[in-house]
Amino acid sequence: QKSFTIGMSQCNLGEPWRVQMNADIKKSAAAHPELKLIYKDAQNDTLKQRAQIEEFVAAGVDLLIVSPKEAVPLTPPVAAAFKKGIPVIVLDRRLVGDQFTCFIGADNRRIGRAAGRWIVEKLHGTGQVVELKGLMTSTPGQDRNAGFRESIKETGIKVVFEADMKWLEPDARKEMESALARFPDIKLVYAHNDPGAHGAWLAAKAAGREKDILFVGIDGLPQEGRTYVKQGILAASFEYPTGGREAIDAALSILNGKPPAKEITLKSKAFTPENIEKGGEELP
Amino acid sequence: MRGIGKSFAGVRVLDDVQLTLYAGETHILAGENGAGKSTLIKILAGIYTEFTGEISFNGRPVRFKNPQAASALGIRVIHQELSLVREMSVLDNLFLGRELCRYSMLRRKTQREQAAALLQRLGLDLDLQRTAGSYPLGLQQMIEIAKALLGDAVVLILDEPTSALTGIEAEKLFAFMAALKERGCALIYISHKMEEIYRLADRITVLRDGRWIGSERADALPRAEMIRWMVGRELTGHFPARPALVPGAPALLRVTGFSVADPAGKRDFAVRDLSLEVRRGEIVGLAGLQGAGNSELLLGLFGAYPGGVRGLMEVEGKRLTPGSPAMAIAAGLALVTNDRKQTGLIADHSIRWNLTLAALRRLSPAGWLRPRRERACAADYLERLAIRAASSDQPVATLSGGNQQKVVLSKWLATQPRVLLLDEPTRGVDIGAKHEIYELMNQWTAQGLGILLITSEMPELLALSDRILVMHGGRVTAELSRRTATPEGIMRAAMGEEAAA
Amino acid sequence: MKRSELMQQGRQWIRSPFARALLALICIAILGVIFNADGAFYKWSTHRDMFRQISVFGILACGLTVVIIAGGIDLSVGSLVGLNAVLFSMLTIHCGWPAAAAIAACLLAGTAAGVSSGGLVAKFRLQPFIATLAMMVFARGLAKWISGGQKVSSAVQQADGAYSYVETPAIFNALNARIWHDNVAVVSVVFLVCLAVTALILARLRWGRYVYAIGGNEEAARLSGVPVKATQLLAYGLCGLFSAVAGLCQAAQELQGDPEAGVSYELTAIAIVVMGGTSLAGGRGGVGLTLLGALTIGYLEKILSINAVGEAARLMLTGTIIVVAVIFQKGAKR
Amino acid sequence: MKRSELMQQGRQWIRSPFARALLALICIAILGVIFNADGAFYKWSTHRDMFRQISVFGILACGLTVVIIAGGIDLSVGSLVGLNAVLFSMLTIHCGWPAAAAIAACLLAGTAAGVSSGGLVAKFRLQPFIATLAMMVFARGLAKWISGGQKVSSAVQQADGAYSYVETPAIFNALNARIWHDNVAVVSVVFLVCLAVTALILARLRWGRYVYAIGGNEEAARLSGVPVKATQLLAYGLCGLFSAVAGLCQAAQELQGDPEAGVSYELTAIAIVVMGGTSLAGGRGGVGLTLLGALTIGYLEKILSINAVGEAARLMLTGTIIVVAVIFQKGAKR
Ligand SMILES: Nc1ncnc2c1ncn2[C@@H]1O[C@H](COP(=O)(O)OP(=O)(O)OP(=O)(O)O)[C@@H](O)[C@H]1O
Ligand SMILES: Nc1ncnc2c1ncn2[C@@H]1O[C@H](COP(=O)(O)OP(=O)(O)OP(=O)(O)O)[C@@H](O)[C@H]1O
Ligand SMILES: [Mg+2]
Ligand SMILES: [Mg+2]
Repeated sequence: QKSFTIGMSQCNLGEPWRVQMNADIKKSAAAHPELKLIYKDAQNDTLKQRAQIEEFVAAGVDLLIVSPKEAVPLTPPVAAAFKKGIPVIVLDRRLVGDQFTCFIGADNRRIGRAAGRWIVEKLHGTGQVVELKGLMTSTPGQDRNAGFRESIKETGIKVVFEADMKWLEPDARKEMESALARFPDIKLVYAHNDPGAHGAWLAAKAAGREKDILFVGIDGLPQEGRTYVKQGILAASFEYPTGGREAIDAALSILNGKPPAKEITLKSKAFTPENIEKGGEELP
Repeated sequence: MRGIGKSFAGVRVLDDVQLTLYAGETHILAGENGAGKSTLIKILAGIYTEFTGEISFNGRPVRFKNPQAASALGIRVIHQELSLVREMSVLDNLFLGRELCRYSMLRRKTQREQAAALLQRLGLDLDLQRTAGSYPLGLQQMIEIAKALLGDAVVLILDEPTSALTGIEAEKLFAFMAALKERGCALIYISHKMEEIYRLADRITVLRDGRWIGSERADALPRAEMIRWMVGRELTGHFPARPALVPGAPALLRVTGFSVADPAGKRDFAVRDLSLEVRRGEIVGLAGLQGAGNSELLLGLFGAYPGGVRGLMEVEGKRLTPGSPAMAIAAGLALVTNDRKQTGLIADHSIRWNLTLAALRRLSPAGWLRPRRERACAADYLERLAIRAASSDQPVATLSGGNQQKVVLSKWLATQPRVLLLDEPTRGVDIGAKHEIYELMNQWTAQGLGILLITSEMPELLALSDRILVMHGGRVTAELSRRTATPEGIMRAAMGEEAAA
Repeated sequence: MKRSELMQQGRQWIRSPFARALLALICIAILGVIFNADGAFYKWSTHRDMFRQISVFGILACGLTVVIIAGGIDLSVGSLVGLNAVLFSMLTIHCGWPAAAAIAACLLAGTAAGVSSGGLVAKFRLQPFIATLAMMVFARGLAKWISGGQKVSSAVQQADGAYSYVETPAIFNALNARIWHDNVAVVSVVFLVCLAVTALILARLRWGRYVYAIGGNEEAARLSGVPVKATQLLAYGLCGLFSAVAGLCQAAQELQGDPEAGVSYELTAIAIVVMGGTSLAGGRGGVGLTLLGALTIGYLEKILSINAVGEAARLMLTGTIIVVAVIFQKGAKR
Repeated sequence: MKRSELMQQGRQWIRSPFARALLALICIAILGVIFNADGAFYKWSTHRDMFRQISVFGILACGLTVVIIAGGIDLSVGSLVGLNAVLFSMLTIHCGWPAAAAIAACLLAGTAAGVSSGGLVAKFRLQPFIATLAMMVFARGLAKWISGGQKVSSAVQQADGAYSYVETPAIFNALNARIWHDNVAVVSVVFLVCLAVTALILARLRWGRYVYAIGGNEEAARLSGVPVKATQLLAYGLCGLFSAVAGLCQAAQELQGDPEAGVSYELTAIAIVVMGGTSLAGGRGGVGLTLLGALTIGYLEKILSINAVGEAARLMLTGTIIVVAVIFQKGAKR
């Protein structure tokens, strides 16, 4: 049987979500011994990722999976690879234009909107909310913020305190402590990732107020968000799927000459204490 | 010590040297700059551990692995280059490496008491808690000496201890040395000052070019013979004769009402309302004890304390505000400081870089370096001042102390100054080279330079100066002419007695 | 006479590093009073939480103070926090070691890492900056390697890939708790203990004197019989030990071991040391000042946080205020 | 006689910093030959790309070499890369400035930032580490502020929130291109020019000698008439200027201005300087060695990358190899 080499360029492995993505890919690929995967990690450096793509092209891989750090700067190298006839699957973040084979990703803005809607419903349209934002120079942070704000517009939900916790749990805890010191009547914390929500919970617990506040996070990783929901720490976690399994599926169909759709939008799920045992509930 | 040999990077600096030291004697180690004296005693003190030959101590062969091992046998060293930790307090410096401890906790009270007692015996009035670096060089040297005297020394090695001391402090040291000798302690003493050597010596060993020339009882080795051993030729006349001044020569440097704020911040002023004049071709000596303010005067004139000085200053008739050393250099001043390690040289850099640094504006007027000119200038001074070095690319840190001093002098001559401010210019310089420097000073003054000279060596001061100003507490207490100056008169004025000359 | 002497003393005291550091702290506190965020600055919990937040940095700063006084620097402390947080969590949660054994193992590991850096400096004469930079990179790699890149928490992956949930060991909650009627966080107490230990070492032990001596003038110290290399080894070892302590505190506060924990903590910790007036040139400083430095940085961050200042403005203000605060110190150096 | 003299010279040469740095590089290259990743190491494009990747770091290292020889350090270079990348993109893409004007403005901005750090060091006598740490935080904040936290690219947000795509200015492509029959990246040429300028300054200008002098012994230099403060200002200013150049190159290669660009680049750049054998103690070193240092780090990263070494192992290997390479240098320092 013919074997294929797939190059996988991950933009960084500092975030558990991306570690999970690699793990998902690995797990799916394990079922297909004809696939040989090479993983590279760009350490959050755009230019390193660019170099990696160039290296993969030079090494002549059969297919490229790129989870890009940035859209604009990584468009040209990916386009160059694509023009050379190497199929490219773009995972998670978009590139500019259409010089790639297939894009697989979830929509952060949509998830933010869903979270917002869920929150409006849960709080019956009114109450003080704290927003702990992810790194606001990154697109996921910007989108999770924008979607959420869309949904709570013109409701009684008021964001009384917002801070950039840069995806980091200790920072989230720190910021939440400040929020708690200032506002005695916080109803809910919306954090852009689950560790952020967990950090906020730790702060509230230390202040003895964890029972009065709901915590909502995003990502829904099994060992983080879903665990926290199961433990009753989070009121909800919205899955941001890694697309690892879908990427391998797409790769197989491309390599077998049956190109998939140009764009695959991943469905995400909401995990709440009520549905966690059933495996979550798909978002509309 | 027998058959001692030592090389640095393939260059042999000691070859088959021997030294025998008896209890209760003062043994002088003499030799020119770079003869290898400091190297020899560093071997004895366990600092250089790679050498050939053997050392026996009380009849037993020893080979020290580190300074602690030598110290444990009672071998104490006062090094040529100060080895105090400037940031630490006097007390901590005194006990450094030999702290009194109980379960490795410091016994601070005992330490303080012992230190206070020692300082009192030495007649030093120091604040034990002040940092050592805040004291002037001479007092730092005294702290260094006190440090070596703390505890029981069996062998005390003094490498040019008096090079930064005034007469009075040196006397205190000599008295102490005599007491130690009484107790059976053996002393090795290195100095370039002939008066000291013959006052203290029981026996003398002479090194030349890293080789042992001879050892002899002091009373059996006349001064001229010893000098011949050291330099390998006769040296006539200790001080060259100074030509008479041209009468009515114009003033090169005129200072009126000059005050310098005390840089240490202890008093208000280090120099107060001082006036002086240096004429063309004249050497003006500045005498004074520790803290008289004469070093601060030179630094102040040179622009080292911008904003800290008041008064009028004229160089060759032109007003000069002492704003920065660069301005002073441009105006034709040059300052040889008394601490070549801290303020004179950049130890890691080559001789050439050090030598041309102050004159760089002249040597590269357009801002572009002119390597060939620099080389020529460096080569010229290496020859003129007979600096012992492999090449001008050698780092100055690897030169012997005296040769380093010559590099400092060269550096300032290279600026082609009109007025030289010299603070202990012959510090650590050997007798032959001193002679050369004296002759050079005569030469320079003959060419029309003016010199303001600080020196703690009375004979040097008396022999070289055309006029002597004695300072005390930041003021001039006496002005003596060459003819009227006597050591006693100078001392009296230096102690603060206003004397009319 | 008496009065002028008093004034002279007063003037000297004002110039002392301690007074300067205190002044900087007071200025920051005044800022806090001005921007009190609707009175949040006046709540005790604000100060308590500030002190908790700065504790991990403060513990690192204690070790760094020693290394910096010894004339070195240690950039690896942040990575060691991550490494030890992971190690501690692995040992207690996955391997089920008793707390005491796990703590001992971590302290040992931290010390070993510190001694290794120290060995590179003392024995191979590497520049501290580069030796500890290498250690920083290496320790981060090690943390990722032993944790497999994932956070080590009470969610334990089974052989089949599913997660099972174990109880968080009691030691985590114990370290994460508050004592004295809920008034002081345990990690803050740990910080104070580290501070006291460091102060004792620096002021009272012979070895403390050696630390100052080698930082002030290594050559002179050597000539005076100070065991320079051993002193360096001990200084870096102590710094590693404190990093391990900080790692334990970090893990306890996060209830997990994050291999990314402590990234760039070294910069904050160094800033604390310098804000306290300890000179990076070595030979001068003390840990009492480090406490003031920690409080200054802690309040600065807290005030920016309770006022919900935006990220960009926060960074610009932090930069500016660090400079202003350190300029207060400048009179203290030479 | 002749032969032993030659051998003596040879032995001395081997001990020179240059030879040591070269040796480290050669060792790394041998590693590359052993782990050649199915021949990828033998392709010219690998070397060309390595040189392109290291160029931005190399440019930073040039400026840092000057500051470090002058006895200082500059931690702000990474942030200045981000700031200038943003500024350059804003000016060319959003404001439509001509390339020359935008470049001039950036170089000016970088120099101004450098001179500010220098002023803190020279005038207020702050320790360089802390002054530039503050500048690092401040400049990062400024970059985020002027960019509004967004990447500044050819995707321009309209008033209604939608994105429209404008043409990327030609200067970006010009800087991002390769010349000499596609054999050398333009940014690499920029690096070499910076290197040559720095070498010229250090070896041939009087000011270069002053840089060495103040790094060797500031007090002695001052008393020799060296304008210490001006020299410091110029050194930091030059470093800021080079950071701006690096920022332009970064923006051109990314085709955008990222306010997060250059995070922790300063550490790599400092490692390059030190790998080249320049002492962090100041007064010694040179930029020829910095080139060797850059190649060493560049090859190290490239070899790890073409062999697709995993993250944890890569960090551990990097730490180890930095140490080993610098130990090769140790003979060079005193
Ligand atoms: N570390 C070193 N590396 C290379 N050469 C050295 C080193 N130390 C000393 N030398 C050389 O060894 C020789 C002897 O030096 P040493 O310091 O022993 O002279 P000295 O007799 O004490 O002279 P002085 O009276 O000037 O102090 C000199 O030529 C000096 O240049
Ligand atoms: N003070 C000096 N000491 C040593 N060399 C000097 C000195 N002054 C000048 N030189 C050397 O003399 C040569 C000419 O120097 P320069 O161009 O400065 O001319 P100058 O000032 O007229 O000196 P000179 O009177 O010696 O001609 C150069 O090689 C320079 O290195
Ligand atoms: Mg000597
Ligand atoms: Mg001439």
